[in-house]
Amino acid sequence: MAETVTLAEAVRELVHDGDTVALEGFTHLIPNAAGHELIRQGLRDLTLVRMTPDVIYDQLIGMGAARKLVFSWGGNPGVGSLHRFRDAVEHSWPSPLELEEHSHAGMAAAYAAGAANLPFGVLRGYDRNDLVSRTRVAKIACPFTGEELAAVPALRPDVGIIHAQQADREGNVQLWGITGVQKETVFASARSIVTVEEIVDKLEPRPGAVVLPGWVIDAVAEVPGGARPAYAHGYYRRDNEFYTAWDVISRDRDTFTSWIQEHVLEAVPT
Amino acid sequence: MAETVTLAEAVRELVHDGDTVALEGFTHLIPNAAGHELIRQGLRDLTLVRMTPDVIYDQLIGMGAARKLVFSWGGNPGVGSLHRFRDAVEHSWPSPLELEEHSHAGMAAAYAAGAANLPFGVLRGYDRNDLVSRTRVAKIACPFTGEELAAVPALRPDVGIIHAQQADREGNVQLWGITGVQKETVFASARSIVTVEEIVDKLEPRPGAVVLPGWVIDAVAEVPGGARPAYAHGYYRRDNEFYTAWDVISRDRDTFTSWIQEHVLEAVPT
Amino acid sequence: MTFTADEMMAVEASRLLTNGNVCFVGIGLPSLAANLARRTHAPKCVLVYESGAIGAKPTKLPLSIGDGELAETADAVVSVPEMFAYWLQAGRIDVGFLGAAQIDRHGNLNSTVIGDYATPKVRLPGGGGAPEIATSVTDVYVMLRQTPRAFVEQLDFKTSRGDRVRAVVTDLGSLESRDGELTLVRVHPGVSIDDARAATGWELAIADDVAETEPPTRAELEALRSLETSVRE
Amino acid sequence: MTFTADEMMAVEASRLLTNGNVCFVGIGLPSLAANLARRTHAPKCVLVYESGAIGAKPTKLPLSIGDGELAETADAVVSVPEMFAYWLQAGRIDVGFLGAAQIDRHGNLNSTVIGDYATPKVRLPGGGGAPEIATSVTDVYVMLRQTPRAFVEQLDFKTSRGDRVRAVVTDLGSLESRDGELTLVRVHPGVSIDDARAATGWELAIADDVAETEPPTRAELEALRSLETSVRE
Repeated sequence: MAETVTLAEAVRELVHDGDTVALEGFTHLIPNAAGHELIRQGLRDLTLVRMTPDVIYDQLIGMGAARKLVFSWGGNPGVGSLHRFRDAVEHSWPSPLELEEHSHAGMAAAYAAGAANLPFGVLRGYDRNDLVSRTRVAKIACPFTGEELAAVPALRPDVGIIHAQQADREGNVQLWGITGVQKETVFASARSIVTVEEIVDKLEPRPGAVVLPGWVIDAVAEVPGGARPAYAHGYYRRDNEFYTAWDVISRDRDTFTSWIQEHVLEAVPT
Repeated sequence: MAETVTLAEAVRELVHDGDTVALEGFTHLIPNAAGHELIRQGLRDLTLVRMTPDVIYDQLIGMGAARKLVFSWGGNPGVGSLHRFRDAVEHSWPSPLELEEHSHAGMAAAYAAGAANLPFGVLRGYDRNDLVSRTRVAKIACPFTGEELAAVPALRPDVGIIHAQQADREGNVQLWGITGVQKETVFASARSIVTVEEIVDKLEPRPGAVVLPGWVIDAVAEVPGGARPAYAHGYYRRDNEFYTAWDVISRDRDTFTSWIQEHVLEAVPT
Repeated sequence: MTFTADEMMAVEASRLLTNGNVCFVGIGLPSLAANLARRTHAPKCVLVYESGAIGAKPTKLPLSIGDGELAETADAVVSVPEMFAYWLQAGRIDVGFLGAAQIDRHGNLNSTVIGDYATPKVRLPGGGGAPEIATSVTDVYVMLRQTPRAFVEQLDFKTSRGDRVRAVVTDLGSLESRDGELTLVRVHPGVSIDDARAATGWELAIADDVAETEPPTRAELEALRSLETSVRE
Repeated sequence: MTFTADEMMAVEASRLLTNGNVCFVGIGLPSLAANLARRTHAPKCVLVYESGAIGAKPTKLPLSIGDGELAETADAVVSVPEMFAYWLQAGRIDVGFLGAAQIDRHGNLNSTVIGDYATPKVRLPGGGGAPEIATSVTDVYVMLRQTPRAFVEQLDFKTSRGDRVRAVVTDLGSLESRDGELTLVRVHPGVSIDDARAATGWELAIADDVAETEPPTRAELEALRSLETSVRE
């Protein structure tokens, strides 16, 4: 049953060094504030999981929080590369970063398998390309037709973290707009944290919404603006300028470190 | 791309003797009018597929339209048995009925596999019960953990038929309320027919709605009341009295036949 | 207040549910018991219907698992494939209430056929959700009327496994699973141990300390009757 | 009207789409071309974004595949797992537009690394949806600028297979797959066959009848420029 706590409390209680942590969001509703809290609490040796790691993962990687990245597309959407991610992979700065690389289809199937409590997912994919040797995939034959398909091991993070628009006072959560793989992230993970724009008296049903009852979530924290610089449908727009600015900030190790010092480490925790 | 036609035209064009046909609906939005049209057009040797065959399948079976039934629960919800179904299974009247019997979980996984264009689905199920010997299921080992699970062959009906509240003039369809396995039925089937309560100028987004773009559907037919005696959320209630009355009508072969004569065969086709 | 055996059965079954439970509810007696629990001692018990309604809070007793009011009052409505994969199979639901035509001493259930499968005496509706409910939830509770035709030495067909059946509530009393064998632990007021034994098709195991079921309270009975009336409106 | 090589590339790519197409759109050049097609000759072309937006009709050019306007204007928004399983894998999408850092003569693409995978010279973002787009749609169209560094004899990494690559549109011309080999079929105005040959890292196959690309019409150019302006608003 979801407890309503502060973000700092949620992270302190539910995330530990060495954990496998998924902060999901597909451009929309990216849990940026929660990522900053991971940095502030100095978490280390994390295996970070996300289909589309972007700026917040660049920051976590640049601060040396991650030992490994499980992903399918790592970039600054609409802008270009993630320079801290590149620096870690290309020059092991500040530390080496192990990669487990998927395709979107493979990683989505792995999340769905985790959410369904299956040990593996099946897809038509990883078909004679070089990813096959870089990811975790096995061939599996259909017991009825003999056709060969790809099997991927289920993703089962220790902690799933997402951002949503609203929760009610019982900890029921509602998100809408592009909802990506967020339901699967909560369901596949052993523990879960949801940050929300606001806690409301009653969740009004909305078209296209995903509702997560409080009893499938461990902690809910009210963090207005918790997705910034990403957007929260119905609350605020994407700060496209920040994404462009990040390209400059993140190119240089010192500029990056100063930025984190000022905007994350010295920022008032929520 | 969905063509807007009459129900009679849709059935004439898309359903043939010997086809595997799924008319889905989970209490809500059952395509009863479409089932009657199948009877009126005298279709034979059908393999009828539905998780929860109820009164309309009782009628099709009683009229000898079906060679085989693929199902997971066949009854008159809230009332009791389906007498025509029982008569076919117990006494081969009017003709023998082959059964392929699933559990709900197994059949849902089979539909989902069909919708995803996979030859099989995987579930934790069919665990040492007698259904295993009566359904199509195989053991499959997880290539990563060695754990044994159940594999079910994908359901791929020739024709999927569902009823929805609305379509727009482009053939885009919207249904809401309990939406069951209807999306999977359309997606798993080679051809599809959707009957709708009404054709509207614009589909207004609604909470909990499933939207099927016109380009995934073959035919849309406007059939107001097409789910009766089942209900259509937002349009009319379930005719519970009819379900109770059906228990009496269907007990006797002659009463049944007269009822069909009067209410289906001699009814004005839509 | 006087009460019938069926009322005692529904009330006693409802008492199995607690506020913390998430309960997968079949239609009929189980739905009656679960909705009664929500109106009496377990208002926070979460009801999940296999049609896709999660956290349904019906004001009337639904006649079928897909009644419209279930969707209207639910916290979330999901597709049937999602229900079985992401919710039931995933272990998010801890209690399942099942009915059946036959039960054996191990709690295995038959809701498929009476007689031989290929040439049945009675073709029943079939398993529906039961086979995987019986293996996916933590605790299975069974409700069925106790007769020698229902409580059988040998099932005609094993629709679902009994491993997780913790309790069976009948019109005569309550049985609990002890070392894998259903054991009579309570008889309803006015019922004797011998009555229960006579209504059982196998040599019924009897607990050392068979108690009498607490009769329905006035509040329980009133809530039950108001529920039963509501479905007919 | 004068135009740049990039504008010619976008316009020529947009011409590949027809009204009947359902097109899986990646961000960047492919999104530009697909949105241009919708504003010119193929207003009924259906755009599908991997973030879950089906039938998106953005009024501005989206900066990322998850822009809010995609959801607001879509016929339906689905989850990412559903998108890949029920829509892409199921074969409901017939055209895929891909970009890449490297391409070989068979249309195989690299968007993963330049150099060795373990010790790369340049770590690129990775495959994302491309590996399964390349094998699930009927026709793959590729857009990338033609240089010897991009058009290579040997890919550093094969991110996606080229079997279904039908056409490649570059800033110099168009290539089509003929017997599995990319073959130059058109050069853009002002570009020679030798220019294209020089920009290719392998011995480029040349069609017998290389034509000159139809220059952008005024309507195409105006629609393109209005789209490009819109993203910056």
